[in-house]
Amino acid sequence: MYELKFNENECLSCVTCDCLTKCQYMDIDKDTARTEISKIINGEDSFVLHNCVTCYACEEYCEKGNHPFYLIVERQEELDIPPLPKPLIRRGIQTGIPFRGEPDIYEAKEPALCMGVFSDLLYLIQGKLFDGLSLISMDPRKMFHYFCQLMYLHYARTSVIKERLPKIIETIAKHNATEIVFFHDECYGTYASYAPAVGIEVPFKPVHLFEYLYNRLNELKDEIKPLNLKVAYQRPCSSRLCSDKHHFVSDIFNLIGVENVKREYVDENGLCCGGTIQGQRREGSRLRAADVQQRNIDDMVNAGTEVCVFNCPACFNTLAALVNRRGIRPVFMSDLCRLAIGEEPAGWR
Amino acid sequence: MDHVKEALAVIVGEEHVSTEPEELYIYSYDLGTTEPRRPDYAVAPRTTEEVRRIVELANQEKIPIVPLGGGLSLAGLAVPLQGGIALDLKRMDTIIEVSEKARYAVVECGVSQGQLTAYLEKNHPNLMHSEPGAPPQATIAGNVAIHGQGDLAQPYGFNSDMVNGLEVVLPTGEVCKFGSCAVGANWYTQHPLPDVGLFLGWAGTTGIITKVSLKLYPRKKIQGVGQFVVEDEELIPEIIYRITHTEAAHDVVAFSQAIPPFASGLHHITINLSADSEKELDFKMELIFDDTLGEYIRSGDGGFLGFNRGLQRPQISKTADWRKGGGFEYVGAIMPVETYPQCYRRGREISERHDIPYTVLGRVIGMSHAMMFSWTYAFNRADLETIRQAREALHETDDLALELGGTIWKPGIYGQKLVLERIDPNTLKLMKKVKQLLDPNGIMNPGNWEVS
Amino acid sequence: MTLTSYKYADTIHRCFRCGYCKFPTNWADVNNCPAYARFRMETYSCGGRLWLIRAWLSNEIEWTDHLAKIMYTCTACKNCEEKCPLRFNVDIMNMITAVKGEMVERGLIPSQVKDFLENIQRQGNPYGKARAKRGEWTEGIEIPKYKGQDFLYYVGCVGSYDTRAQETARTLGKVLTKAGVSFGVLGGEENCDGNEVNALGEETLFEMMAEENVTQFKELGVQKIVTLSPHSYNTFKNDYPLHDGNFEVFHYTQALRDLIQGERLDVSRGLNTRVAYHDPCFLGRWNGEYDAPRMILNAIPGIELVELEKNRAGALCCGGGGGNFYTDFLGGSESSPARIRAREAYDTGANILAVACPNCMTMLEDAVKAEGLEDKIDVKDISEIVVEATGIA
Amino acid sequence: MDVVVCIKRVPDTADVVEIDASGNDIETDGLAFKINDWDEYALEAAVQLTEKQGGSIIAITVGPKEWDDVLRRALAIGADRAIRIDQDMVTADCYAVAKVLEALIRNLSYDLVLFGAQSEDFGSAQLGVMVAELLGIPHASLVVSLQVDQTTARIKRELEAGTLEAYAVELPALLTIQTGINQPRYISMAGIKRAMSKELQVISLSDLDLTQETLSPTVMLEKLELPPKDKKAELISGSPEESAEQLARILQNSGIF
Amino acid sequence: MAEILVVAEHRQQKLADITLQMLSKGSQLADQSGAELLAVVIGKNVDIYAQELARWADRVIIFKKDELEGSLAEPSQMMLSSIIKQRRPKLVLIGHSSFGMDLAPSLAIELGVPVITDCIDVTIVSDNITVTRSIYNGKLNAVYTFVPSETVIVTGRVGEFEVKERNLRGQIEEIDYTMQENIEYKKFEGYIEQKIGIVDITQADIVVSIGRGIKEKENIEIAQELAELLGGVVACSRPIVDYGWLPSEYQVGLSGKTVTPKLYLALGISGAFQHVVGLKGSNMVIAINKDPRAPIFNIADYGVVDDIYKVVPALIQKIRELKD
Repeated sequence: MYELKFNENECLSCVTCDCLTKCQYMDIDKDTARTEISKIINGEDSFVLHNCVTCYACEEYCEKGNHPFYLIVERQEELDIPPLPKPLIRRGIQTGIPFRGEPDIYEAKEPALCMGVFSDLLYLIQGKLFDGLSLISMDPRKMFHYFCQLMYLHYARTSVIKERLPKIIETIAKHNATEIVFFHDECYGTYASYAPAVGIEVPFKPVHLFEYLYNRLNELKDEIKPLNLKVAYQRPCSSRLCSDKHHFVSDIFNLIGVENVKREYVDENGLCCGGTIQGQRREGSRLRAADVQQRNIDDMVNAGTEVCVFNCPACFNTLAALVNRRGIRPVFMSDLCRLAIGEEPAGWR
Repeated sequence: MDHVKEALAVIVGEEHVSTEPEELYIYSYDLGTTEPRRPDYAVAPRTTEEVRRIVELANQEKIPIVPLGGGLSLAGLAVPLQGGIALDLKRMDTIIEVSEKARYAVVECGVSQGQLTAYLEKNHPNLMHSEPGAPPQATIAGNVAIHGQGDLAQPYGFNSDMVNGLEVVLPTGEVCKFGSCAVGANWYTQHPLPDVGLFLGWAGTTGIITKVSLKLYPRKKIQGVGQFVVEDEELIPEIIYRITHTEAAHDVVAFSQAIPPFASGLHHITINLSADSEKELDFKMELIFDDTLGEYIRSGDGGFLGFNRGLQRPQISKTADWRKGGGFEYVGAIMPVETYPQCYRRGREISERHDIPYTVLGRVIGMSHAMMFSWTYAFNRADLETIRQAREALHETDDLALELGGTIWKPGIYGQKLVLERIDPNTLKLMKKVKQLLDPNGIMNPGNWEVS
Repeated sequence: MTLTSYKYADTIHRCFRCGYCKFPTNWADVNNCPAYARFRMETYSCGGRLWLIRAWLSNEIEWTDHLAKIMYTCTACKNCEEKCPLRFNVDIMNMITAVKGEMVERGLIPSQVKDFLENIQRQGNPYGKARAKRGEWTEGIEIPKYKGQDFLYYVGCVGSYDTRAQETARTLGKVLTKAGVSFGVLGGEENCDGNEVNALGEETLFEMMAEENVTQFKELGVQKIVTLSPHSYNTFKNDYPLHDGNFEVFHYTQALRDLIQGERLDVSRGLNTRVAYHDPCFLGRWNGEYDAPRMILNAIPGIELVELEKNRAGALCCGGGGGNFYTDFLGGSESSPARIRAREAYDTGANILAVACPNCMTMLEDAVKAEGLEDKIDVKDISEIVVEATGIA
Repeated sequence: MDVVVCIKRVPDTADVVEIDASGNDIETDGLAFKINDWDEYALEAAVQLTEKQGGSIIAITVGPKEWDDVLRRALAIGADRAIRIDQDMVTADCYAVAKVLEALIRNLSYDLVLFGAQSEDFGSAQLGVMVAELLGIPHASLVVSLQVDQTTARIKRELEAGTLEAYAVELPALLTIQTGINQPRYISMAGIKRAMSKELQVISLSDLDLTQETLSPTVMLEKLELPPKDKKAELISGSPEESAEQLARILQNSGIF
Repeated sequence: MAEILVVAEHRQQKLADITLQMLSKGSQLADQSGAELLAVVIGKNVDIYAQELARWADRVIIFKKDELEGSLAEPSQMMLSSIIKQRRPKLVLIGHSSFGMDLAPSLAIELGVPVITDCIDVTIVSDNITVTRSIYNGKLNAVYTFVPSETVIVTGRVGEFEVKERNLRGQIEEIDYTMQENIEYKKFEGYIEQKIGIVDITQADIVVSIGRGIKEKENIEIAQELAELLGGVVACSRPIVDYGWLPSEYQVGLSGKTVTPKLYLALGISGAFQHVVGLKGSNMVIAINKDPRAPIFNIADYGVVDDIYKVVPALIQKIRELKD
């Protein structure tokens, strides 16, 4: 069975305890942090396990590259402290079951791009930027064969991830691509961070979508017309699993000439879209989510944001309508880049 | 050309009557499992007067008439069981009047649900009617003629309870009006005059409804759907009771289905809300999802799945493609809400026995006064065996509905028989009298509700 | 008879006949299937057709003239594919074209379709007019023959022969000249593009025509084509590549849009009027080009662009597609789609009904007259509107 | 039932026909050619016969190479083989053509010989009957209905004023076919391509032991001319509405209503 | 003295119009060329025609054969060839009718004489016979002469030759001809009469007639509408019947009915002669046709070159307006 690689000593000897002290959803001072962490490490109950909104952020906060979040989630499962009500967990777990036959396996040419479970968003990867990519998981009926499963961190079900992920990796690997761009950075996080963390082997090299976009944009540099828009970026939880790639956001913004507005909830302080929070078991979760969203969007508005840029379709689903109502245009990063090279993405009209 | 066809052509014009094998083929089919039966004529009239003359003719010639609107009843109610004239009423599609202040619409019988919805959205954004989950070409008149219900059933009841008045061509050819329109020009109320119950629910066996006045209801600026999920079906009646108690919801529907897998073994309750302001919306959301359902969330037995603004138009026909088969049929029964758990469990058994992925749904009618519970069976039109399975399952379900103390809604022939076997003998007598009085020659949709 | 060859035998039963195929994008009526709007019997709806095809395949019904007519009343407008909620919807057009193909193979087609195809075989145009006269539309104006210019301006049969459409063809010629575009026409050497032939199910004939055209274009060194008709545009863009004809194809509205945006065409003179734009099926639903024509109209000062109630993907077809501009199965009634469309246009209060397709032009202009609306609303091609806005005499 | 069908290639005269320089032929440049309308009905009749009771169909014609296309078409319609006598006789008189055809048909086995009742171009409506006389077999022209058993053809001829007359004609016989006897089927391009594999035989006059001399004409075409426009309609011009207006007035003034 | 022979045609106790037309032409030619006009009539109790024929012909020859029925092409050929061999007329005139089409070509072959069919004019100038034919569907005329021959046969187009009354008293002679063979190979089985339709177009004062230009069966309705509006009937040309869009009793023309209305309104009719002969008796002919070159315009009083769908609805509307 796969074991989470977590260095307890390093954690216990940590002076900052950023993982919990930086948490934006729990107000925890250093001492409390230290005691609660040791409880968690020792498999004892802790309010952290009950109040965690599963935003992934502590994976990033931890300077030591330890995996506090993965640990929290494993403990939640062991101690049966599910963050969500039972029916939602069951629903979530059933969602990942493929039911429309086997995927057809074909040789993917380099470079390849995997849509994961977003096969019906192919319209987001049109145009010059994506020319010549060979696609994996294009058929919505088969997409759950390519489902990275990491979503179950929100459900405190790492057991499910560990059980299903190897088969998924096997399926993707069958396409024989050594380098694969992942449409969703949750997939990227899975293969770049989680799988190694629990010792699951990944036979291909995951590439972050933004890294790919950044390089393509450089190739197409002379076609770029600066967009001169004021944008805010909605950071998805999974980007906390690959903060080393986060710089591409501002790199791309610079390249396409948009202004990344100065605001409070940016980069490390980014706020969760609330999608997962609103359904949580804990008292008042729905209103808590609403409040997080409210603060997040107020912050964008106050910073004069014109466009809110998304990477994660889930964030988009929860926030797009809300930001729109506040006069901010929601758009996916890929569409924004297409706009910059003079294309007219469907998502823009 | 045979003389009946000639006579029909004189009434509706050559183009709108056909005896060609193609038209007869199409009009011989229902979309469900009912065996086809060819009509002798397919006729599409445009006016009440044309309908009247057709009925007169049919009486002289003793030819059955089977009226149809969208032809989507699925229970075979529009299949000409004894041949005759398939009367396609979709050309009678004028929206005659909408009264903003008195909140009603007068429509011809061919006006489709979709047409009225679109018309109101465009011209009367503050009004809506109770739209059924059927495909949008289902007609208003067809729906009231079978006691349909729509997405306002929870607060306001059956669509046939929303009728303000009718114009009907009697089987003997007289045109009658019922409700205030019978006295004055206004179609604003059905009462206090003698009621129109002789036609609603009779599935076109006592006359042809040519005009309907339908009640409209306030449509608020913000519409949306919240979803709540539970695992234990036993909780559903109580939850529904509590939600309806808030009087803050529109449509309340609980469903469970084998496909897609996420829904299997779970019960989704969709709750339509509407509000004119964010304030009103927040209030209603809090009232329902926190104050009323909060305790289920905290106990971990129920989950809030989120709230989406805007009403998704139902695309029930997608069900037909589950087996890549182009067909499904369901038994809809009007059941006490308490029976939801048995309805679900027993229905699921039936499906699994006939290895059809199960699909069950209960839509609340009135303040939990009843629910329309549907058991849906998909089949593959190209595979007679699956059609047979579905048909068996449907019949077993008809039995089940009655066994559980319910009544079958728009039953097909088999269900009608079951109902008539159980119905109070004196009621049956009265039905016979009514039928004989109205339709002495038995030409109206014969084979259905055969009480004599 | 059994159609063992019928390609969709194992999917055609999947139509539930729920009727979405009849609707516009909103649900305002059930008239967005042109044939159903005209005849209002279930048989003429897309669902009816699919069920009848299946019945024919399974010998439940015999072939009849009436069945053939029902199939050929389909104008290939693609509204059904647009509206059908089921997954097989992408094949609906092919299902119907394939059955037309079966009828063509057996020679079981209505006399009008027979005439259409025989005229094409004989004279290279549906009207049966002399092949030699194809170039006559250029008489009386300065329009260069194609010899290696940047663009081949392809006119098509309707533009070449229909007197009204000839005007449009000439006007567009003027505009392109005025904008200094390097282009030429084939005139008498032009051949039919075959789009309708394909839609009528005469696959082999179409292939021959496509191959001939491709050869001719290549010999002449054609690389970019601008077409008058969306029908030509569609087949050049989507079918010819299968016959090894890969050209850069533009519908003229796309070309004019670029010319105006690139300030090579000055429309600043403007035009003070109210315009409603009718989306041609083969530009809109078939090729997703809804914006170019609107951009042109919006770029012209003084024009107030109003939308028909049914527009873009929900537009009602003029009834001229799938050869019906010639075979005219849908004509001769108040409920002919073109006449419904004319009334819709009038209801917008527009003074001009703008079209971007010669077929729509002829269909709708006749309809406007049949409706007695000719004093109230003009049918004009976008090129004709542009000409006025540029002030070319 | 073996049927010989004789067909002709004619110009598509949908558009105006012009007289050429010589003055006694037409300008053929830019003209499209087709199978004679009446002959298509004859072929369809033959195909329907053999489809019902078996047998073979031979399509024949007299003309130059280009005429192969109508024979190909005949093969596509359903002829089993085709024979072209390689001789341009477009301007020759019917008598000569009749002799050539007779020389060919005489050596074929047939129960029935079908011609179109007339040709679209010259329309003399005499060739078939001449050939019958030369072959010495019974004939009937203007046939609008045809049923055949082993020995007899039951036919209906079209007379004037809507009257028909019925005959029983002994086989072998020659019939000339009038339009409306059937609905000729459409011939798909695929069908025409398939027919390419069928046998198309080309023979010369000498193969029939004929010489130019034996074909000396009995009548001479002196010249072609445009018909005198004896009486031309007064043309009403203007928009449809204007013309309608004028027409309505004319009708009213002449007391039609 | 030289002779011109006209073959008289009759059916069901009636002399065919074409016969009088041929006689008229024949007698005119006879006068011009100083020849005698000979009329020959063959068949069952044909003596009833003798007097009438004698009004045109100098000599009437009767072959009375009461066993003969039907259109008689074969027996006629026998008797004619015998008499032609014996009298050597310079010109034999036959109508280009269903009878003439069956007879003339084979007669010519049997006699080995030249024949030209379907002529619209015949002239004799200093013994040279010249004929004119209308070809390419009326678009061109062709002028023909014959190689020298004692006898030539000409068939004349129905309706092309005006009937000019004459009042001769030609002598009548009956020849008793015994047929060597009786014709077993072609048995007459009777006439099939046109069933009279619901409407009898021959009796109508106003005829709205439609041709190929109507394009689509359903569009017959607008013609119907116009006809009803004018209190007339709908008729048609051959293609409409060939398409099976109207029963044959509605057909005007050679093989259809002959009409003599006050108004003949031709919608989308090109005007092939076979059709035109059927409407010659109309008081006024108005033609609406897209093709300016349509021959119908040569015989119409008024013409509109336009699409019938544009004009006819407008016309209906205008008439309504004018009516009230």
